[in-house]
Amino acid sequence: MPRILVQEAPFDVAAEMARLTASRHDIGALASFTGICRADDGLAAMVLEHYPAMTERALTRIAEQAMERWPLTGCTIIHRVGRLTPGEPIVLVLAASAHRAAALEACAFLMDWLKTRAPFWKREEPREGAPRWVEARAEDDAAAARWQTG
Amino acid sequence: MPRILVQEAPFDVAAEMARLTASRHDIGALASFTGICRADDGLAAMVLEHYPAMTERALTRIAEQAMERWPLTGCTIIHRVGRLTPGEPIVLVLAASAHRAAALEACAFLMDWLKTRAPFWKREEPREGAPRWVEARAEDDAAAARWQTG
Amino acid sequence: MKVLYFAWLRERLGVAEEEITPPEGVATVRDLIAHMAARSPAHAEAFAAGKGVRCAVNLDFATPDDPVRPGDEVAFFPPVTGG
Amino acid sequence: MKVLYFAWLRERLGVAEEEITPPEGVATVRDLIAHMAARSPAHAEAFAAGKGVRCAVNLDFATPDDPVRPGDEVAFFPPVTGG
Repeated sequence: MPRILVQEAPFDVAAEMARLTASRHDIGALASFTGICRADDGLAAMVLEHYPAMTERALTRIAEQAMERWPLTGCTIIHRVGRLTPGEPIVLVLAASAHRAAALEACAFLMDWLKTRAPFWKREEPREGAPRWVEARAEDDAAAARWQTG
Repeated sequence: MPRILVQEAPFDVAAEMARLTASRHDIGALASFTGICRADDGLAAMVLEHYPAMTERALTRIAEQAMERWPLTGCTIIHRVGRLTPGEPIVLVLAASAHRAAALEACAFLMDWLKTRAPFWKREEPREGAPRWVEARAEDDAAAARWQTG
Repeated sequence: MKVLYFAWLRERLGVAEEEITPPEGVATVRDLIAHMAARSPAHAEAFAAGKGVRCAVNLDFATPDDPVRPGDEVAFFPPVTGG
Repeated sequence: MKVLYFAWLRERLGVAEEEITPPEGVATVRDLIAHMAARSPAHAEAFAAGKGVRCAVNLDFATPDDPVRPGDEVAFFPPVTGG
């Protein structure tokens, strides 16, 4: 069962890693990705909106896809919502497996699909001027497309 | 400058992550890989031998290669040596960048090159019977070969 | 049928949620978008082709050909930008 | 010339380090391996073709064609298995 959390609070990467690997001796590889709020172009804050009823369901599907495609012993997705300032972590993805290729590829897959298949929207609040909604990027669609099967 | 450590002691993943990202607002992506000792085939312990005079130099070269190939804001390699029991972490690789593709690819590259270009040798101590030296795996050579240029 | 809006759609329309009863001919997401666009000038602008509005029906992403039925929860939103 | 051994080479040869003075004709790693193999039956076995012995000269991985010179530190070892 993947561990899926959507929360305003920060997350504890070390505790999440320990949770995936604790008291197991069949895990040889643990890959993680942390997405962090950058201060591009005078950004003061980033506000993350989501579709509460749908978010956990969408993230669970993405994680289940990863567990079907790679022999993972476990995976975790934690996505924050609300107002985040530069330097703050936004998202954490963990994938554990016996071998490194599975863990690393699953981690990249989880991020690529999360970027294009989970109902989150970012609004940037610049230090000066009006807030603006972040536009989806073609690179993210291209990154997600490489995992398409059939 | 990459951070390179070869040590018997365990490492603190959260502290290493904080070290790479502290007081910076230009990092959007932090990828990590932790290699862990598995208990395959009744393994009691794994002993990691290395070539002390050469190890740090080899790891620094690998990290510098990663920093040349991807726009990283920093990277870290910590490799343990000595006697490790199942469940214990062996190696930590971190790569930080503005964007996720660079961080994730660099992390995979660092592990693939470390597996084939750093002077470490593993000896397995089974619960019963004689210790045996781990043999290099063709998959590791193949994984490393995908990063060859020219 | 409950219709939800997120991100700039919610802001432009000034509502997060509407309860609507589409006419009988509305059988797909595509039909529903055409129906929604006719509700007001603000709707027309928000649902204009080229805006790239995306849809979920009953909490799953939906394509223009997917069916919609009375009682469904339908959400409209821009392309997602999480992660 | 200082020669170091690691992993099973060290174990089979029973030494971690030897000081040697190769004859004049030994100019490359390939030459040196042939010279080493002639030192003893244990060396012959350890350096036999097919064992896949690898080499570093002055702390850099070296290929059979790389030069060796008096004063170099040369290490022999199996393919690496770290990570």
